[in-house]
Amino acid sequence: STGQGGTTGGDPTAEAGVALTIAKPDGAITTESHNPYLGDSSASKYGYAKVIFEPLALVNPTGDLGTTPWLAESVEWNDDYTELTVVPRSGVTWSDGTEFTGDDIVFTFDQYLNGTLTDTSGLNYEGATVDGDAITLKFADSKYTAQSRVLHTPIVPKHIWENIADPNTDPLTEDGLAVGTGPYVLSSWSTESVTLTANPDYWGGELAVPELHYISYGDNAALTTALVSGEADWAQAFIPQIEDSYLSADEDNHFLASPTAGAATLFMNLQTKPFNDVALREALAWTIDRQAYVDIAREGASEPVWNVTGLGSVLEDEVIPEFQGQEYSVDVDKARQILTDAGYTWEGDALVDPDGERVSFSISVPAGWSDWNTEQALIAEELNEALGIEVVVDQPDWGGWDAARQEGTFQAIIHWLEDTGNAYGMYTSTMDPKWIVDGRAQFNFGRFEDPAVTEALNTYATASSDEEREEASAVLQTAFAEHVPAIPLGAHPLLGEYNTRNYVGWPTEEDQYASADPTQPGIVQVLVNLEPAE
Amino acid sequence: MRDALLTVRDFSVVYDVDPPVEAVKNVTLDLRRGEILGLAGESGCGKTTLAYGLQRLLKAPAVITSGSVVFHDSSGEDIEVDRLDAEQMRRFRWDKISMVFQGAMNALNPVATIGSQLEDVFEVHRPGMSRAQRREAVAELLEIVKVGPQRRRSFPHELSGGMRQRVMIAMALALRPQLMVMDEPTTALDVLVQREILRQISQLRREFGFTVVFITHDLPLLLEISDRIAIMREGEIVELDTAEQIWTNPRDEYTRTLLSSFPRLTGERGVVAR
Amino acid sequence: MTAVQPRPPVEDAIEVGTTATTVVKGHSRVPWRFLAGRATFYLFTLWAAITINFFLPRMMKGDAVDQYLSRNRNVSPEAADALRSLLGLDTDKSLLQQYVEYWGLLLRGDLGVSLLHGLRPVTEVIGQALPWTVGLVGFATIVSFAIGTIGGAIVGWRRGSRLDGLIPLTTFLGTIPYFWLGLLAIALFSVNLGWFPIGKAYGVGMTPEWSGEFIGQVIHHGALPAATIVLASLGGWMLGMRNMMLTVLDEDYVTVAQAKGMPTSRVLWRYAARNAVLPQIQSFALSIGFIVGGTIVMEMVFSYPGVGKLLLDATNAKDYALMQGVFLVITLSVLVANILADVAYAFLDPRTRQTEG
Amino acid sequence: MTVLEFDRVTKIYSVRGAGQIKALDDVSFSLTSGRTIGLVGQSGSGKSTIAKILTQLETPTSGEVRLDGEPIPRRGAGLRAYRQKLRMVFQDPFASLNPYHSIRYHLERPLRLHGVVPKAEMDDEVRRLLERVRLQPDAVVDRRPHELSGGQRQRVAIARALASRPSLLVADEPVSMLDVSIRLGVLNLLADLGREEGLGVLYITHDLATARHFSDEILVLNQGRVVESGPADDVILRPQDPYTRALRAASPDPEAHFASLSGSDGGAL
Amino acid sequence: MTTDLRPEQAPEVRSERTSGRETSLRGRLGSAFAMFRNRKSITGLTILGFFVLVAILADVLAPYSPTKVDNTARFQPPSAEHWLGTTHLGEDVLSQVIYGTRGIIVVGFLAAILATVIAIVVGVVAGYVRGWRSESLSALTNVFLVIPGLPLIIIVASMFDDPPLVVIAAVLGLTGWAWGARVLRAQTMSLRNRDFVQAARANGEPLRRIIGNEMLPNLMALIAASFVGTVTAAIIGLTTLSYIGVIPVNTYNWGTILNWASAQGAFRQNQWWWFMPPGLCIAAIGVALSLINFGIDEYVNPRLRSAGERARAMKKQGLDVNDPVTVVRTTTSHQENA
Ligand SMILES: Nc1ncnc2c1ncn2[C@@H]1O[C@H](COP(=O)(O)OP(=O)(O)OP(=O)(O)O)[C@@H](O)[C@H]1O
Ligand SMILES: Nc1ncnc2c1ncn2[C@@H]1O[C@H](COP(=O)(O)OP(=O)(O)OP(=O)(O)O)[C@@H](O)[C@H]1O
Ligand SMILES: [Mg+2]
Ligand SMILES: [Mg+2]
Repeated sequence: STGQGGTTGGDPTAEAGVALTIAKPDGAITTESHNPYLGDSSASKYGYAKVIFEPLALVNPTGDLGTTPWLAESVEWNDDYTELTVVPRSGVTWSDGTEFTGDDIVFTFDQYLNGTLTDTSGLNYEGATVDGDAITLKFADSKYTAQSRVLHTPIVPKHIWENIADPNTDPLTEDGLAVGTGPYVLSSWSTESVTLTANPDYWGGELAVPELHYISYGDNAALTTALVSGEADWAQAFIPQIEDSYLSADEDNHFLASPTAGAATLFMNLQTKPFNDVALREALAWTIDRQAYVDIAREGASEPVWNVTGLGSVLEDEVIPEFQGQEYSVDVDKARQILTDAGYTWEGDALVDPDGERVSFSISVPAGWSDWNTEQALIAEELNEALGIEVVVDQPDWGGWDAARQEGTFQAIIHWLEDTGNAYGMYTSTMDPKWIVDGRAQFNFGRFEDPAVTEALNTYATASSDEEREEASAVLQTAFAEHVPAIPLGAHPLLGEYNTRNYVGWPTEEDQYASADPTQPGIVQVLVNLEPAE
Repeated sequence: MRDALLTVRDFSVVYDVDPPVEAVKNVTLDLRRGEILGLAGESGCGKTTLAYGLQRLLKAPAVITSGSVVFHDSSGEDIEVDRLDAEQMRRFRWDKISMVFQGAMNALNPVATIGSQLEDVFEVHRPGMSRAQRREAVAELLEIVKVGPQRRRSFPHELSGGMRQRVMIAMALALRPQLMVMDEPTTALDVLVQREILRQISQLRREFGFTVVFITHDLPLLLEISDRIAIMREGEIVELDTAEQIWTNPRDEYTRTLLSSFPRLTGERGVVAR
Repeated sequence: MTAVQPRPPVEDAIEVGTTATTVVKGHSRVPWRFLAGRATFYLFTLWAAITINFFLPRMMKGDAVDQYLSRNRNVSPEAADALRSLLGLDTDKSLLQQYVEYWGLLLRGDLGVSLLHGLRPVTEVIGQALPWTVGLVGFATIVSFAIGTIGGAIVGWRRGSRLDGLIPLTTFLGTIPYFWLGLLAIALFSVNLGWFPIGKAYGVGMTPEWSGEFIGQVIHHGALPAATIVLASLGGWMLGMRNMMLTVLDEDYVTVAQAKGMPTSRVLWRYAARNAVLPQIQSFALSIGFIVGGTIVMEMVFSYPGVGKLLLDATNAKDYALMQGVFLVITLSVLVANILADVAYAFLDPRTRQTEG
Repeated sequence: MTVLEFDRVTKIYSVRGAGQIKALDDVSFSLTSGRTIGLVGQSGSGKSTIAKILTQLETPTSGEVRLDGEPIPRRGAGLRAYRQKLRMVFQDPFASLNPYHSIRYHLERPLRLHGVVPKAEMDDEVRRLLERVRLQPDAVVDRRPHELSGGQRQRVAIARALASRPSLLVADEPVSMLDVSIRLGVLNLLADLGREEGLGVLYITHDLATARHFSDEILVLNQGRVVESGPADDVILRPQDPYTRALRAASPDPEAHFASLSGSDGGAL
Repeated sequence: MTTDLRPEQAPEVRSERTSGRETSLRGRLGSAFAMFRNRKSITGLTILGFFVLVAILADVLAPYSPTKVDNTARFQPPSAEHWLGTTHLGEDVLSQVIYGTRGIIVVGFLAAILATVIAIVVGVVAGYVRGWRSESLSALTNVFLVIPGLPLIIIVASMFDDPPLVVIAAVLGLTGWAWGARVLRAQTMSLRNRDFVQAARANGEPLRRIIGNEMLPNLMALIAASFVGTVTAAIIGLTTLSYIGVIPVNTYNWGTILNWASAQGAFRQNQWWWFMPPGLCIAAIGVALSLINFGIDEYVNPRLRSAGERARAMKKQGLDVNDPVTVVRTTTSHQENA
């Protein structure tokens, strides 16, 4: 047993009442700030903001993608998703003993209204109306594609926050400020770890885990070492060779990768050669081995995306019948045929485009993103081998990569998608011109533009009926399959490594009521669900 | 004449390198109590080696290959220097024989005050002395060599070459040894300062009655100050006689060459004539 | 500067000693002019370094908001403008204006806020990390210096003995990449043997306090990183000292000390080592200055809080204020170390007190 | 016939922390070809400073140096021509030869710089120079300084100074580092050159005996001032200035010593 | 006028050994590299030469392309096909190490050449000139001593889409010259007043010749030492930067191999074939460079060389260098000892 500060360490026997250590690989987090709204506060970096401040409802980013009301007893959207009606949960108290009421919800959202809180989630909140118990929050546009952004807004106590001058940045480090409704309350904060203890008056009932430790290691390797040795219990980490290095180290060690609607996607610059030719993009789609991405680059922690619509397994239901089962596969002959038909030839092994130029491009991923760096190598090898395309592996620093993707000076990059919890994310990220402002792209890096598609995207986002949305979706899916504006590789997974030495009740492959990622809002669901192990 | 202080018999030193250098070959020498013995010879002939060798100060690869050195202490005891072990040798040094080294700048520890370097000697060899007594002794020594006790706190570099040399002499005097070996104590100095220091040494010798071995290759100087002169060449003493005899009646060929190599200061122009 | 001193006629040439030209005596003990010169020199260096540190980061591609968005993917990219104003990056002041303002703030001790650390003041962010860096790396450097110097003195003194083998050994340890050493040390001592924790400055759930337990933890956690730093840097000190010893041992004053009948230990430490250590002091000062910046790898490998990782992260995140802050600390510490070295050297080597050039 | 005049030269050095040092104070003399001037004085009296001013390594604070009545050019071809006419042998033969270069290089450089002989004759000229200082060319020409003895080096330094066929030579303690027995050989060589080729020599030393024997005239320098000057024998045998007398008294003179001795044992000590 | 004074016996020109005197060019070259002519330097140069050869001949020597992916042979321990096993992508570690030598050698040497050239120019000039010019050059040196190299490298690297090795070398060189310049300045200042430099001036040599022909050769050993030191620093810098991921990891060098190995958990999984070879190669080249430096040190200061050897040689003869008392070994006692 390492036996530090009450961690469970590698104790062979299950022990109830021991603390749970949640770890991150972000280096020392040495500056104290419990502000849940600030992405780089220690509370957000560690993720402990999520166990102090609770949201109205929890949207499962995986599994059934369902919504579980949380601080609200019920949540209900109007048809066009511009209004949200919630009924605050009763019997909830803030951890300083004050009662939680609808006022707190209204106050929380009104902070966006009067500008004291920066609208980093792009909510465009317009005000609330209270009708008895029910509170209706109004938004300027449809929130269909941003439901979780609304629902996951941390609710803060009015009686404290009304005295906070700048809710954007206030660190809440003074006594009695870090007050929430959540299952745990802050106990001690140091540069090396943060300790939270169970909230005895938690509305969700008694908690099995009496104490949480949050800790951050220097890098992934150090975190893995800590997980393997039992110094840390729960983490969201990409562990290479996870089977050998983590799972087989202890039979209580578990790993869960939950696919989400987002996906790691190969974006191609559609504006310039060689990717201004759809035939080449299609050929790539028939050549790149998504399974290899999942197996090798992601060590199995993902799910391949094969469908021609680009939609992954969690969005299977959204695929229109026409495309159900229409899947890409690694079919080099087909790819070569597509190229031949489009006028490509081969000079020896090298692919030559109809203009007589050798086909080559560079694929760019920031240095140090090792899974995608690996995928770069894989793609380069596959395309060279199968099609005779020379792929230059480019690993700039983040700034260079960022500039290239925004300014459209790249040829190909691997990038994530905006996750909206539905098909919209995929298509807006790859085909929506709205992301390009002043020539700089926040998404749609390849700069796809097709008025019909743009309209369908708008329709999807603002539709007031499912039929309307499905129609739009069909347009989008068809356009995607036809134009191949991007090639999704594998679903973006939410990872979680945990052990069942002391506690059981974790999300599993079969029961993904939440992801196993401790940095997600769903952590409270998991904590509530945990029980002492036998 | 006077009784013997040091008897050197068949003394040889070899630098055990490849090939071995026989720096001192079979030197036999009697040093009388109270005399000044001048040791001259061209550079590299083994003067320093002989002087260091007498009190076994040479470090490896030097090896004494033959001979004996016997020190006749004033207490009447005869000390066979080549039989002493390291600890006995350590006690013997400076107490009985002290040295004034060639370059005074390099012979003094540059980072310690001259006072502390002088006190060092008492601390080690006269452990019974109190701190105050040591201070006093140091002050007295500095007074004797005319550096002045107020210079106790000076560092070597703060003193002129002549003063440094005097500090070395003070150090050599500290324990009132019976023999002082002076290895080219004045060559780096100005003629005037050189003269002044020689005058002081002569005065001190009169006071304390120690014996001096004076090494230099400046033959004119040696002729003036020594009782007896030994001329060395290639590790051997080729001639050993009184200064006057050497001057008037050099027997060795090499001695004659040396004597004919300096021009006259006075008289007719030309090389010195005897 | 004093005027040419008329030289009084010298009566007795002998009294004058070797210096026939009398140096004007009694000039002030404190060389003000020299000190002023040094001060100007250091101030210039400080100014230049700070200026470079201001402009360099601003030449990087990309900006802090894009970085922020990539770190916080739950933040909507549509909110970029809002963020820009939140982080104070929406100003359209010219670089020169910003530079002037930066100096104004700097002189008031205001280093700005760190974007990367929840908009907390940079002084606070650095203040949290600096003690650990200085504590651990400073301690390790001192230990390494002490062991290396003492060891080098002994190796130099006992040249030709079996101890000579220490030199190639420590050199080898110094040339293998530090992270390699660190990772292997963790694999062996923390994972396999379990003697030391895998990293961090102290245990989980501890809060810093002056208690035996806490201090014990800090020592326990610091032992492995400190030991690896010492191992990796020992070679340089040892070699330097040994080489100086070999030079010094041939000096006359060492022979004189032996002729004076000094015991061996006294000759070794008071005469030989005392002189040989002088050049080490200069290098030591410089290495003290580099402590602050030079430990990124250690901090990563051992998950140790410190300034190095802070700088790396700040650079990656384009957190200008924090970068400048860390730069400033590094610059200041190098300069202070240099000044201290000047002083220490002057203190330890009386010769330099006079003939500084 | 070349005449070098040193006219009322004063040189002040500024030393950090030590104020100013007057190394030369109103010094005048003139050096003519074919004659040797001995410059004596103890350490630090300013002898080398005179040499450095003559060779334009230092500029005088006040006063002037004239060659045949003309002031010495500060730069350019004029200075080069001057440097060809007046050469210097440095005080320390161990330091004044570049350890990295061969003897040949050391001798060829002035030959080339001053275009003394055509390229084809370079080799012969180098040999001639070495022979002149009585070194065997074959034995030394391709060696480097550290492979020579002090005496040999001293001669190379002299050969180098003679290479450009100067009419004046400043020899700064050319024998101070040498053994008594080698000293004389070097000095004799200089004397020969003066006699045979009309070389004017400024012989700097603090050894009164050799100064007397090798110079026509002697200048005694004390603390940057000329305290006495005149024909060699006059200055040495009948010194007027107390400082010169002190110097003389301090120089060992075995002849006088033994002459005054009546055979008793009392040494000077 | 002067009396001819001839000693009775003219001092003879000592006959010194004239062992195979070198003739100009070869001899010059030989003497220019004299500092490398000892056992340590030669060993170091041999090891270094080996790596240089490997770098040059990488194409010939490497059995595979360093990026040749083989999904069927991942994490293979050493075998006949893959002498040093394979990576997580089935790449051949040996080939990576061989190709990785290139980056190391190119960056190490380019950076060192650049740093040394700047150090020479700034250091020697600062040492030779006086007054404000010298002071400002040394202030410049100090500023560069103070600037942290790492951010500079990141910043400069970020200005290029795909920073080539040359750029990385340039930045490492730019941040690494200050130390050498400092040392050279001090040494030049002491050389400046040496007689042979003065003699060259009195000779009428032009300034560039004085610096180039008189001073530089004497600074050679120092320059070589500083060069070797910079190579070491650049190599360690490059591998460290690659390891922490600041430098793109697609240009293979030993640091990137280690980066991959560490990122893929090779250290935890004891996949020694992956992380040992690059680590040992770095250590080997580091040791080679320090051996060369030892050699140069010993050339500059022969005491360093002889001290240990002499002492050991003496030990064999029963002598101890530190014995404060001269050993007496008369024939009889010697026999007793033996
Ligand atoms: N450590 C050593 N190893 C080998 N040979 C040595 C060593 N020390 C001195 N020698 C040799 O021993 C001989 C005598 O040297 P020593 O120093 O005694 O001469 P010296 O007469 O004092 O000369 P000087 O007048 O130059 O001081 C010389 O030939 C010298 O080269
Ligand atoms: N560059 C310099 N800067 C400052 N002072 C100097 C400089 N050169 C010489 N001096 C001083 O000028 C005075 C005369 O020096 P100089 O070298 O001319 O003496 P010298 O007679 O040649 O002595 P020595 O016999 O020791 O060679 C000395 O006090 C010396 O310290
Ligand atoms: Mg000697
Ligand atoms: Mg002089």
